[in-house]
Amino acid sequence: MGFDFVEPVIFAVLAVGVIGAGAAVVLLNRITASALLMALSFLCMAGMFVLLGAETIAAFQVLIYVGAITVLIIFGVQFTKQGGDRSYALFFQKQYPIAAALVAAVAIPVVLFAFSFNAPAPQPGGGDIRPLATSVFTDFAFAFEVASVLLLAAMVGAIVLTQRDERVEAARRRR
Amino acid sequence: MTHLLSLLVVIPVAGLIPLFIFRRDDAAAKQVAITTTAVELAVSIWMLTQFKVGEPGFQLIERVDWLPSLGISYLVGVDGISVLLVPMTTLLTFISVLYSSGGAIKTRITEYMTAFLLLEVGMVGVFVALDLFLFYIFFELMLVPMYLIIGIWGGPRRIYATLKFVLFTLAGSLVMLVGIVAVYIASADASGSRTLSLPDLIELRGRFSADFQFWVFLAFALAFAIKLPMIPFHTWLPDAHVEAPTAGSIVLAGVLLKAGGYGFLRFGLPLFPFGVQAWLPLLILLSVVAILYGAIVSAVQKDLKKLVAYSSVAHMGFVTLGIFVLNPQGGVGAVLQMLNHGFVTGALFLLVGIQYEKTHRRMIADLGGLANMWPLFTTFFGVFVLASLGLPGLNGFVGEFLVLLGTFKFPGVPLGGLFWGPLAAIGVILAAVYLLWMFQRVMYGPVREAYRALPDLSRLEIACALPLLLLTVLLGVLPQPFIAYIEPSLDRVVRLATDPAFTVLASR
Amino acid sequence: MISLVWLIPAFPLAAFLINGLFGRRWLGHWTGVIASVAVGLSALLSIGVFLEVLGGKQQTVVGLYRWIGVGDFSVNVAALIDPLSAVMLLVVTVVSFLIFVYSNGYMAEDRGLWRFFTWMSLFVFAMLILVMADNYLLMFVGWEGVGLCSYLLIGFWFERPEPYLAAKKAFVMNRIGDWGYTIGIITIFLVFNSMNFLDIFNRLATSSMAQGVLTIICVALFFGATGKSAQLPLYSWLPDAMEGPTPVSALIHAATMVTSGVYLVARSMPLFVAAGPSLEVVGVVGAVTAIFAATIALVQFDIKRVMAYSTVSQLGYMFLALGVGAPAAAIFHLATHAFFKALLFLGSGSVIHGLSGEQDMRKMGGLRRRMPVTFWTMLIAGGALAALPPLAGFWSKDEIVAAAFVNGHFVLYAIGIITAALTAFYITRALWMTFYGEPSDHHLYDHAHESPTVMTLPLVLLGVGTAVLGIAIGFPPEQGFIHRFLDPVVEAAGVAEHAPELATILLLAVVSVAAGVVGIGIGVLMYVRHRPDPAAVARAAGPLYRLFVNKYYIDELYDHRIVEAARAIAGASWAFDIHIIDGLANRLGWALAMGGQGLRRVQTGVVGNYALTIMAGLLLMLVAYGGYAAGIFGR
Amino acid sequence: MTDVTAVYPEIIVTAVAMIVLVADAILDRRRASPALPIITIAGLVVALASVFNDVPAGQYFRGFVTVDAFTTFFRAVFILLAIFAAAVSPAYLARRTVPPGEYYAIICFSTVGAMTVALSADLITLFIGLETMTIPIYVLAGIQRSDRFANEAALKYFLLGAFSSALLLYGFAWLYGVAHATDFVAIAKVLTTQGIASGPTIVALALITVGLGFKAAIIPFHQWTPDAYDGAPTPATAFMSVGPKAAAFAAILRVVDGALGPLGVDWSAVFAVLAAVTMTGGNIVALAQSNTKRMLAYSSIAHTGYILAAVAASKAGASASAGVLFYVFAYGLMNLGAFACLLYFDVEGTRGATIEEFNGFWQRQPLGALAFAIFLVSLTGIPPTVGFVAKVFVILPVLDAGLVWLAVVIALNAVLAAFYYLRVVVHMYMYQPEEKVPRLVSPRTLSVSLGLASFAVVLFGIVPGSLYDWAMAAALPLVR
Amino acid sequence: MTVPLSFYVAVSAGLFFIGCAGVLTRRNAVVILMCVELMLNAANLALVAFSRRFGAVDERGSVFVIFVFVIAAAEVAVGLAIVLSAYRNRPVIDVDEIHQMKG
Repeated sequence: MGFDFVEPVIFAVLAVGVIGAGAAVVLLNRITASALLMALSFLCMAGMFVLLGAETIAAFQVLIYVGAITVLIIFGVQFTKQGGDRSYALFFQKQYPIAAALVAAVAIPVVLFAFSFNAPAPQPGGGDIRPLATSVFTDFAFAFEVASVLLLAAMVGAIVLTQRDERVEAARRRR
Repeated sequence: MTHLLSLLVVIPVAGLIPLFIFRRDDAAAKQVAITTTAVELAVSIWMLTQFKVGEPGFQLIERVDWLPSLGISYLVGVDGISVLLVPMTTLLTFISVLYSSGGAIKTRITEYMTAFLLLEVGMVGVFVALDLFLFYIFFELMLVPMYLIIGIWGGPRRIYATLKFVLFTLAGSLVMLVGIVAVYIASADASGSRTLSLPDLIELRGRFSADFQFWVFLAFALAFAIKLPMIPFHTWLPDAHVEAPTAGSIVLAGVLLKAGGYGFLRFGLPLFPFGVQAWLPLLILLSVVAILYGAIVSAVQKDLKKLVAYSSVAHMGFVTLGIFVLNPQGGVGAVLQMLNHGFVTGALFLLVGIQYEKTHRRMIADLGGLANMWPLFTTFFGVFVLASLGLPGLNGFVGEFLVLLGTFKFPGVPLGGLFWGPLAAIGVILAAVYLLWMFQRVMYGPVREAYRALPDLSRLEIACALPLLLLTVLLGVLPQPFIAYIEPSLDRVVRLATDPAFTVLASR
Repeated sequence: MISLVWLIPAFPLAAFLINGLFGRRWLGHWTGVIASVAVGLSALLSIGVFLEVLGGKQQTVVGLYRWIGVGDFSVNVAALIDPLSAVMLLVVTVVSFLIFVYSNGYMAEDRGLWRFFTWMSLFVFAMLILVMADNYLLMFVGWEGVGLCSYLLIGFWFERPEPYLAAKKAFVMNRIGDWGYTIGIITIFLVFNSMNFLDIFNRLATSSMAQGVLTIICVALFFGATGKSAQLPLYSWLPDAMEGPTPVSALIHAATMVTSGVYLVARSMPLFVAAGPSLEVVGVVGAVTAIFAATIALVQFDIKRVMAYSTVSQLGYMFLALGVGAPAAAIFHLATHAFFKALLFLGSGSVIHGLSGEQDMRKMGGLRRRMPVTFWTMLIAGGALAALPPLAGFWSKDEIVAAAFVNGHFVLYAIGIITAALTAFYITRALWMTFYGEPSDHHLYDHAHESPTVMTLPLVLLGVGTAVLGIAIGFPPEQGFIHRFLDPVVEAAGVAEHAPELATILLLAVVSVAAGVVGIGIGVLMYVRHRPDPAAVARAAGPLYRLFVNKYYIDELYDHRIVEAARAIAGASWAFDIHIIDGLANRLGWALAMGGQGLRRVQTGVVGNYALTIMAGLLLMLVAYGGYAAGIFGR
Repeated sequence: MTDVTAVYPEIIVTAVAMIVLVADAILDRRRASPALPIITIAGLVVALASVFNDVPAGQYFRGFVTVDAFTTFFRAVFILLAIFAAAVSPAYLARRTVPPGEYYAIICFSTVGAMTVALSADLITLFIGLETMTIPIYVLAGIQRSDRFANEAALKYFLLGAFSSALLLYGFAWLYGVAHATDFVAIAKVLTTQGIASGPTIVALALITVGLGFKAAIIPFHQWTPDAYDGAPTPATAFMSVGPKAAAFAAILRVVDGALGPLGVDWSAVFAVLAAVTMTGGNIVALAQSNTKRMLAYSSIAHTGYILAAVAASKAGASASAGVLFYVFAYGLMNLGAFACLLYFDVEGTRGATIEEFNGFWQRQPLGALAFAIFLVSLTGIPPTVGFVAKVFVILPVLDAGLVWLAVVIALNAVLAAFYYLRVVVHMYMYQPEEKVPRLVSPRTLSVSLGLASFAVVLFGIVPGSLYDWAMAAALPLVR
Repeated sequence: MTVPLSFYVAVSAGLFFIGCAGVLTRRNAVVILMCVELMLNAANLALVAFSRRFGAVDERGSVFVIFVFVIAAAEVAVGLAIVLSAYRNRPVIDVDEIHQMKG
């Protein structure tokens, strides 16, 4: 099939996007911006999934992360904003030198180890929806059910934590 | 197949039920406790009669599978060494309860009696258990009730004292627990079946390698040395005794300390001959040091109870010395010394407690001239003091002399009996010094006005002290029947401990 | 009769129990009667036993039961009746009986009467056990028993500090001696594998023993004897013991208990003989003690202390006798001394009683008119002490010094003679200051009165004994009855008894009598003629006098220096106990608590820090696993 | 259809949660508060019964669900703990206006998650189970909304929990990358041939250790524990302190013992050190605590150390895992009980009583004091209590595996622990109550359940045989 | 040519540790939450990469990712709820201001 520069180039671009956006999330100090950059990173990630031939996953990625989670988080940001955004960028944090050193110390060997994964010859990609579905609904049927229980529990939890408590509210108003 | 020993273990537990029923009624609680301990005493004496004197092995054995999958069983039995300690325990418990019911204890009677009954279970159990696991459980079972007795009904610094007591004891016994498990593992045979029953372990102790014994014996020795206590693990004793209520001191000195010496004889010597040989020099040294050091320190005590406590250290020094010279005389002497110390020191604590109840003073300097007002008290106290300083004709002498004899015969490491014997004998002089000093300071001299009105011993108090007095004289004048109980089993233990097979093992 | 020998101690024991249990409440003065009767009965019995032994029953063992037996070690409660013990039985019971009778009068007013007779009975019991025992261990029971009773009786008046301090001193010093005794008998067991006298002596006769260990044994035993019999270095308790009632001093600290050391050595004579050098030790110690105590007695003013030191000195004579290998002489002197010294004590007791408690001789004088019986009896006893023929003391003491001379111990002989002179001097001085001259304290003098019959009668009896005993059993010298009677014992010991010819005996007798006379002479000169005047002599003697008065500063040494040192050591070790041993334990707890407080700081409550810790943990894990994989930590 | 029967317990517990939620919705508060706990407990009892209906042991859902003695044991433990937790809660919830329906439902959800961990046969199911167990617990910690301590507890627990599960997930990812498989058996097979000698394996192992170590509160991944336990409402703490820990050890046994078994040589050495550090650290800091609730929190860290010691002794074979199981059971019983004893106090907020406030407790609440004393003695490890037996069954494999030093460390730590546990007893029994001590409440359900629990503690201390045999049977499937 | 597996893994590792750094250093609870999401994504990338780049396509990794989506969603929901309820009682969002409990 001859030389094919397309994939490496796309990969490079996406990689830059993922890493760069991720780094920006950590480094920037405006929370809203961080949230949006996080979404960007998620998008690039979806691209990578496509590149890996996992279109279904990519789709889910866009739906759930970019759709649901980012929105949730932005809501969260809005709700908690009126305390004044006193969050600072990385270099104003107290323990950043130690943290940076530690992370570096762990990251460098791990990244190096990462390169020791060697893959055999690439496989023809092809749709992954069918095997995925069969697998989820046969092998992992039970896990799937449990996952649904988890979602239910999360829902209940979110409700119970956020629903307004009449008496407490009343007390606050009286003050 | 009799169930006497189980009966002995169960009776106090059974006593708890009526105690619980009458928990609102102090008088009834006292009655229940006294009756229970009395029955226990009677049964233990009956047990004494059922025992066949002259047979070295264990008797009245009972065995019930307990943890069958682990080869651990409820196994109880007595031999000549333990058969006398059990009645001693029951007697002292009975006396303690009897005395406590006389108004020495004013608050929370029911809890108090409950604690004592539980304590009795533990104490009796320790002396009859033949399975190491069972033994350990009883060994620890003694701990909690005594912890409560000191902590709740004790003196001003009771909290410090009781925590110290518990922590010291636990430190030792938990290390011993590791040792027990190690023995359990080492007892595995080809088929992997393991056991903790003492008789079986004695059979298969050949599987214990030399350095295994070296370490495991150390683990056991630590627990027993703290319990005894041996120097330098003795410092919990004075505090515990000073703060404990009278009855607590009686049982603590009379029985709990014995568990240590008994443990050495029952498990240390038969199971780890090489370990014993290896640690012998240190143990002998510590024993002699305890004898002298304990006496010297007693000589400068200002507190009556503390003085008696430190004297216990010295006396228990004789016990360990007798055990570790590894010959019949020493061993029999040690066991007798345990009995004697039980009766005499128990009685001393009883009398000191009575004295304190009357005068509310325990500092020797505050006392004096009691002999004039309390001829009876003086007589009792005098006899026990004399027994404690080893006057021939009273029981203290027999034990100490046999121990000394054994020590002189002690062949070996590092310096031999002719060095240690005379050294230990000095302890007898010192005992005379501090005990007579104490006696005269407390009893002699002019009568203090403050104490003039105080009454002499009451009937109850006499009833408590008299049995001990009689035993003190009996054991001094006619010790042979008791020795007849002890000797065969003790010979066996000594022979197990000096088994030549293990010098071979040592060389390997 | 011998089969009934156990009745002899049984009576006093019974008296002890009866008086002890019922004395305080019900018996009152009857306690004295009971005790006296009991001892009287045992006295009769022991006379019977004595006669039977005389009739040829040389050695009888009367067993009672097995006392202690473990393995090869076995000791019975059994009595060995042979001439030696027979004599002792006789002396003990008879003298005790007389003193008991005397005490009925002397102690009559004391509210502790019942206690007195209880303990006295117990004492007699213990003393009899000591004498009758057929083995060292049972002997030890009596040995300690008498010690105990002496403790109780010295401290009889325990409201005052002096008596009970003296009592404790006595007991502790005895205990120190007993240390030697214990070591001795245990070593005996190691060597002979028995503690029974007869077994030991048989083995000694049959098999040869190592000299060294025997010497150790004997020295140890003798150390025990010095404690009991108040010899150097353990003598100093005896003078203090005079704090006890006088009958006690007479019975325990003159006649019986203090002689048990002598009895021990006499009993063990075979051992001592077999172990050569030890006898020398005994002799030398005895001699030195004799002269040492005599010199102190020269300058005492308390009448009882004079007697006390004289007792120490006389006991020294007995050991001297044993040391030069004349056990018979020793026992002989023991017997006579029991009589005349008891008499002296009772006499001085009677004086004190008459002077309602005064003991200082400087306050006495001229009492011979007031209390004639006492005077005459004490005069006899004094003569005996000064060894004037034909009184008892003469025969026995003469034999001792003679034996020393004959067996070639000339130094000891010299000491003996000098001591004899000193003895004569101080007894003369004492008697004179008490009975002659002008009453120095008229108030006392006017109230002085002779004691009641119950007290004087024993005096008279003892006086008779003192007068005749010596000539009765000690004549002719070296072949007297007592010798023939004790011969078996002596031979068993294998002592070399070469009887000197008559000439030497007479010569020696003359010398020793001369010494006595000289002593008396000087005494009379100084205290009757006042030239030289005692005070002047004292001044002239200067330091020597002070040395005597302060008893060679030995009490100083014992009661202060050594005691203080001991206190210091004990205090130090207690401090060590609290601060080092206990301190370590407590510090450990403290350290742990501090460690807990320190570690709490790590728990900052800030999420970021917690996450940081987790990350650090991750790094650690990587290092650890990597290390293991690379085999850095070994596998 | 057998697949479904195999997971009846999980289904029933889920159903219970649903029913409780519905009942809470339809009943009004006054009738709900007594009804809900009864419904919950009844349902859970049914579930417990269904655990023992004999499903043939083996693989279900095409081998992605394992039902064996191990599963059964843990299912039973989890359900028992849930029942216990539900029984001690009602009075507190009523007092503090905590929404009861959600509370019980969440406990049930979390239990389902825990059970899923126990029956999982592969990484995916296990991870789902872990999260299903944990996420409800975050809610539980913060469920007393109006209380700042509860908020803080929930926030800290959540943030760190999420962080650590991310680490764990990444570890799983790499393990998947190394072994090309997610089910434990296959992973084990691969690792047997491969060994640890590759970088990625090390990374995976480290990340998994951290992730699971966090859930089990192993030092140095423990720091969330005291704050979360301290701030959470006390009944929630009681459940938090045992349920998740038990599940964490179930996971550790499944993953580390099972999948990573071939690497035992490497991790057991590290785990031994971690165990020693954990028990010692927990005890030493507990010494310095004055608030009983926080003290118990630290002590629970120490107990993690003891359990971990048994894990580290895996060389000893089945007896090691059996020791873990037995200790987990004993720990759950006594620790939940101990925390529940704090419920007698009506102190401000969610904090526990200070040690002084326990003065004279024996007078004011005799049976409560007795129960607490029994739990404390058992936690100390003094016979005749289940705590003592559990320690023995930990020391046994530890010595069997030749880790003598670790056994000694365990023993000495027990002494350390004795100090602060018995200090509480001292205050309960040996001091007179002070003037101003917090008000006491004595709800019946609490007393009854504590009575039963303390009785069980003593009973299993005297006759542990059958329980241990069960634990042994449950441990056998793990050893291959 | 196709991009080798190791590159994907390396990228995921990079993203993962960036997330870690964020968690360790940021103070805003919500931002920390974001960083955690980044870490989860990193894990996803690794999983997918492995699942697609093994010899034969192995969908388990992808399945895992699906479940991670679920978990992430639940986590975010609960997390934000917790943040909000805390914020309602005490309007502070910086986690290092929140340390009433310590020691």
